[in-house]
Amino acid sequence: MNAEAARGPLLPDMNVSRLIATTLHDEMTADESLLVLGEDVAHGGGTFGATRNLLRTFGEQRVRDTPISEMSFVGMGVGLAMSGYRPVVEVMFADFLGVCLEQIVNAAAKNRYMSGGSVNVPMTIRTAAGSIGVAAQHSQTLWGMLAHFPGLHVVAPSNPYDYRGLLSAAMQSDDPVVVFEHKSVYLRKLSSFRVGAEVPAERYTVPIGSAEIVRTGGDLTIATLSTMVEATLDAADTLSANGIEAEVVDLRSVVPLDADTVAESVGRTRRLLVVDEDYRSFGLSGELMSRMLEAVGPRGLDAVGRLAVPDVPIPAALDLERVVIPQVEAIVAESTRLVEK
Amino acid sequence: MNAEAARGPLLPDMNVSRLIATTLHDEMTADESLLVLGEDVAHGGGTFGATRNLLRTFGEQRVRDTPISEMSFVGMGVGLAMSGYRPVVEVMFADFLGVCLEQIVNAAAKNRYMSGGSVNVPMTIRTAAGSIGVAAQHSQTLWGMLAHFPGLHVVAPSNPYDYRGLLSAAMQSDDPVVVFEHKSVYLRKLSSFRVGAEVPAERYTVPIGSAEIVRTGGDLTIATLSTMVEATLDAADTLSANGIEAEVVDLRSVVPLDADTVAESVGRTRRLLVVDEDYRSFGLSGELMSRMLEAVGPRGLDAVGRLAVPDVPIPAALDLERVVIPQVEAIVAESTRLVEK
Amino acid sequence: MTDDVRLYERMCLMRSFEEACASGVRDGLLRGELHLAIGHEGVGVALEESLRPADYVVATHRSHLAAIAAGVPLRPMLAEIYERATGLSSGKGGHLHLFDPERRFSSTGIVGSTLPVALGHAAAIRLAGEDAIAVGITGDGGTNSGQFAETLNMATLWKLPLLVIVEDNGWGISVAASASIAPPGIAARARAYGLAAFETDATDPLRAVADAAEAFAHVRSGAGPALLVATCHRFSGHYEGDPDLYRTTAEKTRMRELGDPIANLRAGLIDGGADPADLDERAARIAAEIEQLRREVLADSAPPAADAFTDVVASITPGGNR
Amino acid sequence: MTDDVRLYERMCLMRSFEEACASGVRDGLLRGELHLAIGHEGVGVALEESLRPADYVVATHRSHLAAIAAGVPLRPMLAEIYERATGLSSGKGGHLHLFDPERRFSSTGIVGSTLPVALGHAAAIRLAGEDAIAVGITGDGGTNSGQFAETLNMATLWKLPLLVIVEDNGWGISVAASASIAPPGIAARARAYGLAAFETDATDPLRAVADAAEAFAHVRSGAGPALLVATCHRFSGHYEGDPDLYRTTAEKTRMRELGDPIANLRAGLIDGGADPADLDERAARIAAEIEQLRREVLADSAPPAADAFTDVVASITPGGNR
Ligand SMILES: Cc1ncc(C[n+]2csc(CCOP(=O)(O)OP(=O)(O)O)c2C)c(N)n1
Ligand SMILES: Cc1ncc(C[n+]2csc(CCOP(=O)(O)OP(=O)(O)O)c2C)c(N)n1
Ligand SMILES: [Mg+2]
Ligand SMILES: [Mg+2]
Repeated sequence: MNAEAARGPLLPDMNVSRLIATTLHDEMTADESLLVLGEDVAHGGGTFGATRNLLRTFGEQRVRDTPISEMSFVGMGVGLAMSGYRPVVEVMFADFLGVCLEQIVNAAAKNRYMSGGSVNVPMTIRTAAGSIGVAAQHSQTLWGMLAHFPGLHVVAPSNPYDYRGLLSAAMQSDDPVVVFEHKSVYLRKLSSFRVGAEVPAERYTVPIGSAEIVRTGGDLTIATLSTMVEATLDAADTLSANGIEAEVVDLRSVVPLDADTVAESVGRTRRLLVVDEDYRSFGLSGELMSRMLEAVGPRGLDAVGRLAVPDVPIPAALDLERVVIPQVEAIVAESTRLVEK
Repeated sequence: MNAEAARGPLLPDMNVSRLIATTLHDEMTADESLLVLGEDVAHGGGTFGATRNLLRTFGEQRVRDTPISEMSFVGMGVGLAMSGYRPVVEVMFADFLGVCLEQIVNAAAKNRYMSGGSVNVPMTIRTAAGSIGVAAQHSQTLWGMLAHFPGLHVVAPSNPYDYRGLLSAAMQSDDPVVVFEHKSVYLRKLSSFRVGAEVPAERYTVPIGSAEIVRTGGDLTIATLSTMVEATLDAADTLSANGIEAEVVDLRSVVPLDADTVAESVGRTRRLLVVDEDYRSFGLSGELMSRMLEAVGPRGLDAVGRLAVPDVPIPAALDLERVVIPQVEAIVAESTRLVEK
Repeated sequence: MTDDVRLYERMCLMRSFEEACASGVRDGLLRGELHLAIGHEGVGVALEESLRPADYVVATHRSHLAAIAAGVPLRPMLAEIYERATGLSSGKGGHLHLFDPERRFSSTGIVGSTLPVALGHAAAIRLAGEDAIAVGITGDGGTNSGQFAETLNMATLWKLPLLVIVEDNGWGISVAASASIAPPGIAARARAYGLAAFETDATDPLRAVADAAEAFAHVRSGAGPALLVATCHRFSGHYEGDPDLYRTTAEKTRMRELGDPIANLRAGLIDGGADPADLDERAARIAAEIEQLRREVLADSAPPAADAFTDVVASITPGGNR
Repeated sequence: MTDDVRLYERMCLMRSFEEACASGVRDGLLRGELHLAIGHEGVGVALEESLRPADYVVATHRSHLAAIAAGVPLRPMLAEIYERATGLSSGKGGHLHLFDPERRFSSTGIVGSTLPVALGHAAAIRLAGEDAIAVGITGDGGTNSGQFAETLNMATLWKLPLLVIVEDNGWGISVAASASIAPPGIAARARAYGLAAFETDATDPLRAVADAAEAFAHVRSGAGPALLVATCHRFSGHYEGDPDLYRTTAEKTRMRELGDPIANLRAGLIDGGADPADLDERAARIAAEIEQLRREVLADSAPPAADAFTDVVASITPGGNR
């Protein structure tokens, strides 16, 4: 945590969507080059309420409702960013990355490299990820997919303190940063969070690319992110009651992936469980397991496992959704299995 | 190899683009529901010549030049597939997956699941991947990106026998299959390949989801695919001269990933190197290393490594391209390092 | 029963069906964003009157009326919306993803993505030499998606039997069409891509039925693709639970007073001599039937957990499917 | 020197530049698909005459003439095309990706993707209150991309200072525009999205210069976005090395005979009393200068291997950038 900011006054209790709106507001006040654009961000205040009142404060030129033309308004963001502005573009659901991937990965992500460093693309993409009962086309996280492309930073906060700090960091970054917000948090009160519920009123940043150990423990390391951090902390309580102490690492960033922090922990516990709400294969969980293999070597590991969406689309029915999204009980069971190995 | 077909007459020597055209032709002759559509596939015979003469043989209704509207002609393929046809859609370069991802991952890949199995999407997507000096927006492989999405099969052949066999399998599959062809092979003669240069004239299939051991050796397992198989075989020769015997596994399919074959090999060699022409992070190499961790456990491994594009866009200059695309010398060096570990 | 009374009944059924869905949200039985087409019934019957069994329909996130129009049986449809094992997709698709291959009906939750799929159906019809057309539906907001333009172009190029229906309720969530669609507008776009453009006011269902029939006839005749813009109102929020603060109360009152296709037809029927009590009784009977259906569906069980893992792919591969 | 002779010289320079690139392919020094705009010089000068330093330009895969028109210095541009350390991007971008932020010039190899980026520049101009416009270029084939339609719509909605220039050479690789663009065509599309549409024949460079000036003036006046369709011919194959079998020899001969903007202007100048020998001498001098430039560039070194790893992101993060 940023000790400086943490000493100052705190924000009153509010829900996370308002926290995001507040953060957007504060950064936009501090830097006139910041803009917000996307579907329903202006007059509607955001589908999830995360851009409420920005239009009133900053006007149409800086807070812009767009047509349903994701590819082109993301590309417009690229043009704005290359002209000295700092657009914050909202792609309503992460599942819609498929309609705008080109401008993200071939323009935003590569223009700096292709220009030999002469062009920056300081652009934030906010998108809502995760399951809240909206089935296969509106429940994906997909951070593992975007993380595959060099040139992007990818973050997925888990708690209020990080939502504010990482969003501010993204908006101040000179690089394209994709911020994955989890749909389940928008209507939650800050005070309902186990970790990071106290949020400084002053602006601060959480460094992109740094994980945080949110619970210490010597028996195994559980690395996770976004909403799964709370599920994991709940699981850790149960494990603790069973005599197993889990160290829980909140990755916070997918790219850069703070493998050092995880490796340091795994170096001590020799056991790693990755808990991810993205598809299991070809994503974050495999990457992190491999990074650990590379960092501590096979001899540094006693047991490794992962829990993630088991490579099926997200089903609609609640009973099925619960089978494919990692749950507290599964985290407990898998952790126990790894420790007993 | 399919012993049956292998006993019959062989195709004359030709280049791989003609081999692909021949395969398309033979399957289209056998099954009238097969169609080809994409940019330049009809009158131009394919940018890389891989659809030459199909228009003449099958006519406009079955071989269709499309406007530069990838998203919608891929979506059109989905509609055709849902109506009982078997479209083979060409997306000219894998780099253009960003302009049509939505229809691939939210429709083609998920319609079966979302319909409770009542709808199939038997569709083949052919796309050209890999580096031949065309820089950041025309050199990517991206199989690791697509592999992340459940519901798709993903293959990337390395040799003529598999180009024909896997393409036929894709065209006969009831699922969407993405076939990654490597740009460097189109103009190569069948006879120039180290492996699989003999191609049966009769139709046959190579099973999707099965890897092949193309060289046996006891000191380490190198798993790779596409054009990197030949580079790896070349490296294996050098290694052998140095007293190191590499077992080389041609993965052939990315999804389903034939982890069993690799695990069986690694179970013997205890050492794994993954060589991949895709970006290193969040892709195939990490996934395969993790699968091996899961299959044989950390105690089953002595050393693990990977060579892939080091998470930078592909640079234009040849000298730089050679730095980021795995080369024979690097494979030799990394293999040696792993064996000495 | 006159034909117009039949239309009235069909619209009542459509509305009752949507209300049966809405109550699932109120009762906490349905999660996610449920999009209802209450107010769109004029488009629903216009579609239903002109559709034939061999036609394909690809519908949007607001798909229920189109599904009814296409002949999708109500029970498995409602069961799918309620995510039951007895649903069209055994509860795996949910309300955003209705599929009924037998009725050549499908839908998608992604705006704009309906049209290319419908184009593919139109191409299939041509290839198979069938006497049918493909109908691709979009909202007004969806006409700003690149897929709209791309699809229209190809439909004209290849003169495919595609009818694009734009359910123009004037809003894409909170953004008014006037703020998202540059003039001269949707019909002009269709013409610029070479389609025949038809327009109708679907708050007047009889007019909508007639105008749609013309558009269908154009496409069936082989004259090439067409587009029909059908204006209507969305009475509910964008989804059930949407506070809908972007529209003024006055506006919402006005649209209900003037723009209700069912009330409008009812008034016309009464002007023509129909007995109001009879009409209301018909509506009540239909509502009761749908309520009965809903009860049945609620008694159906959820899909078994193991179902989560099936139907991902059709092929069986030796080592599993990943 | 009259103004028209100056235009003639500029076109000669553009062509010589492209030939200097072509020779790199012939000599095996350039890999990949090099797209040249030989035959497009009428568009090149039309752009050059109207562009001002504060204007933004986003160009396509066939970008060299646009870059020259935007004032990008030739030496680093040619060096980039030859992938040298002295290039605009130190050899990392290559011929498909020319960037010169000082001249507000960029390009992309992805068809259609130029236009949204140009739209963003236009929005930036508005925000900054600059006296400038943004120019987004596409080929005729690119007008079938969804991004074309999406961008045009937003440009009109927000009345942004965007000029879309369509270099209409009648082909997208092997597909004729007539087989990919449904009638009524590109200008009609622009109008349907509310843009002012201009058309010109860029095989007649004087006419193209004048027509482009009008289109630029429209946008500069604040009257809203516009689109200019400039017809021309692509003399080379789609890329250097393209066998170009989809066009008949007769067709290719005819276009060279009638549709060469340089030859056409030369003929006009001679008609107006210019000395052919003088004109040829000017062309030869320019060709020699460009050849000299090429020699210099060839002497430049390739970028050092370590460069492959730099410039991926701007931020420095504690544990590296992945
Ligand atoms: C590509 C895409 N972008 C955004 C959304 C989110 N979304 C769902 S419905 C909708 C509005 C659609 O408006 P319109 O097409 O007019 O249909 P209506 O809801 O009015 O029936 C939006 C933006 C989506 N589903 N897909
Ligand atoms: C999205 C995308 N699809 C396909 C291509 C391959 N491609 C490069 S240029 C080209 C033809 C473009 O035609 P046009 O826009 O008319 O430009 P021209 O080449 O004639 O100048 C194609 C299909 C691409 N670069 N990007
Ligand atoms: Mg609408
Ligand atoms: Mg062209």
